Amino acid sequence: MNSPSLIQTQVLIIGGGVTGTALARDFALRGVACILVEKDDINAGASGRNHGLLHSGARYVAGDRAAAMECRAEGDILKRMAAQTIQDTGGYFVAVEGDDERYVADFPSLCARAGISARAVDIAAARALEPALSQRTIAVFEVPDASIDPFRLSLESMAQARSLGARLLRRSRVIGFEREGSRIRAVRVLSQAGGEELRIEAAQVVNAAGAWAREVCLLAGAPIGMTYSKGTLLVTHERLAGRVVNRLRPPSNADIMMPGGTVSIVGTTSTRVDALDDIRPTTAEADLIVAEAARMLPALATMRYIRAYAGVRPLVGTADAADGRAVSRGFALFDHEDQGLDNLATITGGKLTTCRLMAERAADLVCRRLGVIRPCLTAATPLPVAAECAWTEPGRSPRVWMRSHGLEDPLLCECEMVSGSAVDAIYAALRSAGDTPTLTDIGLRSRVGKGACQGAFCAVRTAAHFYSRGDFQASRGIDEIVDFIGERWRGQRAVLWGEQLAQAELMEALHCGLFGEELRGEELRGEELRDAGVPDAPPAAPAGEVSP
Amino acid sequence: MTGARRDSFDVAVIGAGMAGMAAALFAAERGLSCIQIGNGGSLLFASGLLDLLGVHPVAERRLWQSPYAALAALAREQPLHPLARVDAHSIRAAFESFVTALAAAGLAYAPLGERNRKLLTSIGTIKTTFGVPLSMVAGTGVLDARPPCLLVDFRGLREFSAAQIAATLGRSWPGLRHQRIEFPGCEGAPELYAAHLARALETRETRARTVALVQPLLGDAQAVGFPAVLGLARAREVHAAFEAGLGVPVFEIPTMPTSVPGLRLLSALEAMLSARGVRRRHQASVRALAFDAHAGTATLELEGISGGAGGERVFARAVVLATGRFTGRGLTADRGGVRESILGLPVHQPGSREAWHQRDFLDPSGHAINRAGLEIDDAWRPLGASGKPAWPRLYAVGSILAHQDWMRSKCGSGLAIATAWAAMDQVALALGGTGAG
Amino acid sequence: MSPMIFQTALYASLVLCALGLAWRVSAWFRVRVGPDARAVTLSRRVAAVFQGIAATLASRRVFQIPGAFVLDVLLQRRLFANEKLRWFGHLLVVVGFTLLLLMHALWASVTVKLFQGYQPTLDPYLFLRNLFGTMILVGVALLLYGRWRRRTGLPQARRRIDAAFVALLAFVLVTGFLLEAHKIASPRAFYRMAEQFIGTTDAEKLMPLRALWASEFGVAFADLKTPIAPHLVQQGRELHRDACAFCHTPPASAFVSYPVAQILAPVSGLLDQVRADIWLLYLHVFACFLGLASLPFTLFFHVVTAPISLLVNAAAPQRELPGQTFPTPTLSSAVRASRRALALDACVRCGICDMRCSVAPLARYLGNPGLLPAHMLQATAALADGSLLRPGREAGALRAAEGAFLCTDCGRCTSRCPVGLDLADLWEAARGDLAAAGLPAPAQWVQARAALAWAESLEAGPGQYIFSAADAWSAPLSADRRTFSRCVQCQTCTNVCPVVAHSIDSEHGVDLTPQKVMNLLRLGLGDLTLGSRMVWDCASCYQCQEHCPEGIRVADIMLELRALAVHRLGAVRSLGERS
Amino acid sequence: MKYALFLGCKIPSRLPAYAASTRAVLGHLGVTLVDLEFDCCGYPARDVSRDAFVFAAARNLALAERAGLDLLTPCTCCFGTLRHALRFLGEDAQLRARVTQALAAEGLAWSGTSAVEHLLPLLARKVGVDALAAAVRAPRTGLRVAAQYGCHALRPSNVARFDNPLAPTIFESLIRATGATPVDWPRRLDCCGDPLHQANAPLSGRMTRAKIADALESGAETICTACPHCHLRFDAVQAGSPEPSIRTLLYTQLLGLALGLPSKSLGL
Repeated sequence: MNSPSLIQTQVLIIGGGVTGTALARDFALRGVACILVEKDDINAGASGRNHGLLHSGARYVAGDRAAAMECRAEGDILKRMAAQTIQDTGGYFVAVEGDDERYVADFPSLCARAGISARAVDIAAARALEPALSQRTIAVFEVPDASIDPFRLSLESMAQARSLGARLLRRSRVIGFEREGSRIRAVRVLSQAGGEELRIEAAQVVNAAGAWAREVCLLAGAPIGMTYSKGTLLVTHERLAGRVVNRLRPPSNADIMMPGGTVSIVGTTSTRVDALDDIRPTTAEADLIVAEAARMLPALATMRYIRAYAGVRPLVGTADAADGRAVSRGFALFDHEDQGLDNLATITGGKLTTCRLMAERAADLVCRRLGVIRPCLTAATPLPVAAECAWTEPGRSPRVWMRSHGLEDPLLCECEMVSGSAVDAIYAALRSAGDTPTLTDIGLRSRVGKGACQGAFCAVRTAAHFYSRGDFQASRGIDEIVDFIGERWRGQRAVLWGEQLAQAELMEALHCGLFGEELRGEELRGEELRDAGVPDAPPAAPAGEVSP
Repeated sequence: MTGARRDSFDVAVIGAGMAGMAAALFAAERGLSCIQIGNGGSLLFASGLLDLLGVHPVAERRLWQSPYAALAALAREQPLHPLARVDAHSIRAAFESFVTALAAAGLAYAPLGERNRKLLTSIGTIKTTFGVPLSMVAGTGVLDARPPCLLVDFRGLREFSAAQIAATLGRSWPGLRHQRIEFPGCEGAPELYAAHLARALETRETRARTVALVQPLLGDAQAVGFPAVLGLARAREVHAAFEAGLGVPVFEIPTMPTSVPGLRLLSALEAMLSARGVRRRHQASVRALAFDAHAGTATLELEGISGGAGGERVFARAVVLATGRFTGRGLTADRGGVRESILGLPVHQPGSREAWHQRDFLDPSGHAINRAGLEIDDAWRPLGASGKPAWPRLYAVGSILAHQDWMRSKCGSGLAIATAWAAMDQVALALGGTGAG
Repeated sequence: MSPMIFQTALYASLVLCALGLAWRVSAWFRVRVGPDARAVTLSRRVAAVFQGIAATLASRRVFQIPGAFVLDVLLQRRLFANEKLRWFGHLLVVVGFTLLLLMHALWASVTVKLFQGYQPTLDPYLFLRNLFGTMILVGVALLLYGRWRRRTGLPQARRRIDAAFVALLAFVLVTGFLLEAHKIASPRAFYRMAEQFIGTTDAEKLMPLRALWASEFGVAFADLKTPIAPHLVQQGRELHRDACAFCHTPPASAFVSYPVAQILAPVSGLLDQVRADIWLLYLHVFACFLGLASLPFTLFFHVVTAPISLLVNAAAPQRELPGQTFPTPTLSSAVRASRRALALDACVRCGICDMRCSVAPLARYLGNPGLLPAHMLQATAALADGSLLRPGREAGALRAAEGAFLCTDCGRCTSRCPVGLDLADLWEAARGDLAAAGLPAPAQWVQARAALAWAESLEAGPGQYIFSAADAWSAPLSADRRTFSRCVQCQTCTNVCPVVAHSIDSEHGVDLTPQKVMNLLRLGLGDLTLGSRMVWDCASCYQCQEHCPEGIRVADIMLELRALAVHRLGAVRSLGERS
Repeated sequence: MKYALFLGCKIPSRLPAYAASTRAVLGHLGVTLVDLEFDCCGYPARDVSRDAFVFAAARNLALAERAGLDLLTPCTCCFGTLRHALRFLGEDAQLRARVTQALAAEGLAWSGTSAVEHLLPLLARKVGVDALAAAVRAPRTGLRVAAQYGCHALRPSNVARFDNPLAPTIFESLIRATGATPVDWPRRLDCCGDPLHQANAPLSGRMTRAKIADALESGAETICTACPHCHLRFDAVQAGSPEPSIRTLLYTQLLGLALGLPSKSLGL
């Protein structure tokens, strides 16, 4: 194969999650040229598989006050600088009968010490505002929690970075480092799309691969200590509460329900995992969450769930605790100088709320190394709104569509009411960046497939839409439908009971019963059916199967 | 002045999917008085195609040209499969009887014959099926011969793109063209709905205007395919008018729900049952089902029925469960497991929910939960906890039965029609009526 | 009393009355009720009316008028058909009043000419005057009783001036009786007559006559010692025969005044000193003049309007308003315009229509009298004179509008109206005016804004995703997630919806479909549905609900959402908004 | 058979022929009709207040109960409304309590003992199609009639309990009984458009005209109705319209003619 093409830049960022994109923006604002390589897509990892909580910090006041105060400070910054990605819903901390009364008693003072406002709320008043709260509620405190849309945050950060010259290489996996003494001369990247290989020469390399940071470090020959904690969340069919509802007790399973726009998100679990491949929610985790969360919000016991998802928290340092909760949720920045590398930095750990700060710290280090003196601007520069990035906000599409009603703008996704024009806008934006957008890309950047039907209908409509616009050719559509639904399936599988099981059955009746997608290999060859004719001739029994 | 109403019947059929409809039809044909409870909703999801058996074994994705050969193989290899319990003769009789009744109700099917047919689907895959409505049958020949052919779609009918089918099959079918037209009278409408188009086409004027739009696009096409929207109650006339107007064979391509062929099937079946005096209770469900050993009658408490105090009570000498699976709500699944919805009959099912579904949606071997269902004895009677029939004259038919995966085997209609036929033979015998002729 | 004052007062009140009448009658051509009326000019209305009259006189229908006059106007058969008791009460008042007017008020110009030697103090006049007065009092009492008996929870239509008029009528009668009673008992009156006809006021000389008048004519002489010697009475009788009999019969036949006189006896001397005879007379007469002058503006005016309305019915070509006791006429829009204006004046607020109104139970349950015809008529009048839309009266206007658009046009009010008003026509006109004034039916005012605009004006906060208790009360199905959590997005409801089917070209398109409405509820965005065309265009044909494979009560929810919208959008609605 | 006749608002004021023909026909068939002081069925209030609508309906039902009679209505819309009220009263205890209280204030009570019956099922099931056919003196042989069922008679079927909502046969069988020929027309179960004639007149018009066109295209000479709303709707739309029109006939009139009753008594 011919020698890989070469790209040169100042800084190479590895990983397109909230930290990586925040880094790209940070560098771009400082005028530092950078390239971001992402093995999959924006927020494909933990950044896109969390509950989207903008922590007030109250969750950590007991265990980790530093983290708590960090959250409070960063939360305030994001509320000012990235307002469009945040719904300031406010949050409740709720204790129910049987919860640790001492913890409840200490909570207000602990919050006060961390500088977090926690107002005691009359239980009846709280239940009037949030009827879903249990009758067995014994204490309610109001805290400045909010919900944040991590996809929009990353997409818009990247959009601004790009507008300032940064480059994004999606579906490009780092496969090796070329070391030269204490320096990394180049990073070898394999683009999954074309299968072509790239050499990227950068003065500095930042590893922001989140959970995959350890693998990247190993490739670079500078191992770090990390553990993985898998967290699973469930998505309800309807939104159950207006505010964030936290369980007022030490961090544990199923202690939060987030308002996810038009749905509620219930979680989370925390289990140690050692491998990162094939992380998916299990039925056991779903059961655990439903049983536990229903004590705080009884309706969750009978609620219809439309999907589950699981992400991996990168935890820095090695803990023995089985669930990894004991390990700090603070972040870690490695300069790798003790490992004899002076142009690699690794930033990992931490949490969504502190992603900007993580980027700032890492960028400061890199800039110091580059001799760039310009300060970080992200704490004072509002994140510009990018129209094509706004479609991940739940409940927005219907409004926009209703405004454009009467124009020829059909809905492609009925559940979340995403219109053709929205899909076209996303498609155009990706196209202009030289991408070939897939249904899955559209799904990540919009609400398509996020609703009750989980892609059963909208995947078909969207594919038909793209064919009719001439965007799809050949038999690609079927593969895309299959990929899209397959990806959705990962999340559905764990919550398939009751109504959602009926929904899934309908999906299979359509995609297998009618379309026969599972047979497409056989069918698309369009060759003769296999059994040769004579109706009653016994067909050759397949090996290993003996008729009784 | 009304209290709780009281009615007695030979047979009560619970469920109004394909199986329930077939059961009610066959009951009526056997001279049994029949009441049928439940709305025909799930028929709206039907494609109008009558599968018999297309794939076996599922895991091998093996397609069959002769459903009867496939059935023979199935009988040998999976004796517990409900279709393995019905002999080929009965299946032929059941299908004949079913499509004859449909034809009488205005929904004509192509002669059944002995072979499966291949059809285009709206996303460009090829579907193997058995019973094909006349309005679609031209498509099978076209698919085999692949002559120059035109596919037409309507802007605004979101789930159907002729371009998609043409592009998907283009490589192996060079003569396949596609054209998009505006549906007459709906110009500029952002969204169109299949059923509305179907009904609009029942007026001569709209029909003529549509044909006039397609006529100039014909070119060398030897057949024209449309989404399945060519008429509802007047489907036969609409299809005939299109063929006459265009001068070439015209065929419909099945679409995803809500499908017009499904609506046709529903109204044809309802008309068929009405004509045969089958009493129907739509939008109603059975709250309770009790059996009186001595009187030998079952008592059905209906809910959802209003008017007069006390709802409604129905008495029947035999009861047929045709309540379907999860979509039809014959089976109820909660986190703990699956149970039969009305009587809580034991359900054959995988051990834990983790085992219900494969990790990949399209896993060739299919999902274990789809083989869950009711176990029955040789007389189609579901077994109770004791392993004996739950009640001497309680029968179960259709997709609620265990040991089958109709979605993967492509045997949905076959399962419904064949099991209904066989079970109704048993009902007739038990009630001392006439067996199947 | 001095004739001068009397004359001037009389003519003044006559002039006032005439002016008032002119003003009120002109209103029949000026006042505009109904959109079609606005298109007709005043002159055309006048012309049309006269043409109508001419046409009637020329036609055979003219012969129906006398019969109608007797049956409808004089005998009040419509009232008779409705309620016998009130018919009788009304009859008493009419007859009593008319006769009293002719025989008593206009005695100089009527009675004297008809009956030789008429004297108010002679029988039978003495008796009749009391009889007629009593008839009126009893009649009024019966009418008031009837009104009291018909009371419901809701206020009855009334005007203050009506009450004032009734009070005035009563006052005239009471003062009349008092005056008569006083004159009977008054010694001063006796001496005045003695001087006039016998030529002496000497008490001794007149002793026999006084004895007689004291014992048989009820005069209350303070100085006459009782018991009175019979021989004196005997002498008095002769004196009486010569001097008084020709104009005085014993007043005992004045069966009201005479007892009153006996009651007044002890104080009659005192009353004489204060000249009660004079001021009672003034009160009595001027009360009558006041009644005369105010006639065009009081309930009394119906003696003009009711006959006209009834005769129009008789004269005009008939429209058979079926199932109805009496037909109503079909008229040109010009004439109808005038007739509506007339109707506003002719209504006597008897409340019979309210009693018969089909939606009266709804009015009671909703606590909104605006649904009832008599109130609707007053609202219509208020709308015509602009007072309904005055700032600060929004609540009233809204109640009136709600009422007008809940009317089912059952026509019972029209068929029962004792003055024969074509109310069905009036309501149609009123609804037109309400709509034009920005108070149309809900379906219209909701469409004044797009669904999205409504949703934004509802100012949904973070709690937007949860139905409030109040919402759940008026829309329980919509508030319960179990109602639609079964939805599998299959689009069946939309596919069977005739509204969507018939709205499928872009300019007539509905904004949502049934499935989208259900889905927005599922998404917790119910506010987006409240003002939607789909919800308000729903034909409630129940195809969706019948076909839903999941048994979701789509149509029931649609109708719920309308009720919810009326109450939630109504709260943020700005008046004068029109589609 | 004895029923309290519930005419509703439209029939007396706008379609007296329906009242007349109903009385004539049922009288002839020996069904006794009693007139009570009924008021509006409650339908118009459904857009404003669920409670008020149920109350108005329940009040009428209570009046029938007091008279110890089942309630018969020839108006499909009233039929649907009254049946819906029964459903809501049956399923919502709090609503029932509120309504009961309001009724008590007027000295009335609802216990659900009076049934609500529509004219057509009464004729088809209680009187009996065969009995009708036997009573026919002047069969309307050859007359091709399109049966207009009317939405609120059929749907929702679990509330109306009228006939199979997707494939009803009752009206056709009644038409056959008169000797006439029922035609099969695709839009026979569609809405006539009347409920929208105020809210959205153009839409309402399109719906009505679609039905008329369909009836004509299906070879019908007459649309036969059993609801004042449908009936008046067809007439209103056809009045002064240039488009081809079709005759409308109330079923009671069709039957009356077949029974040989004088047309005057049928309001013809």
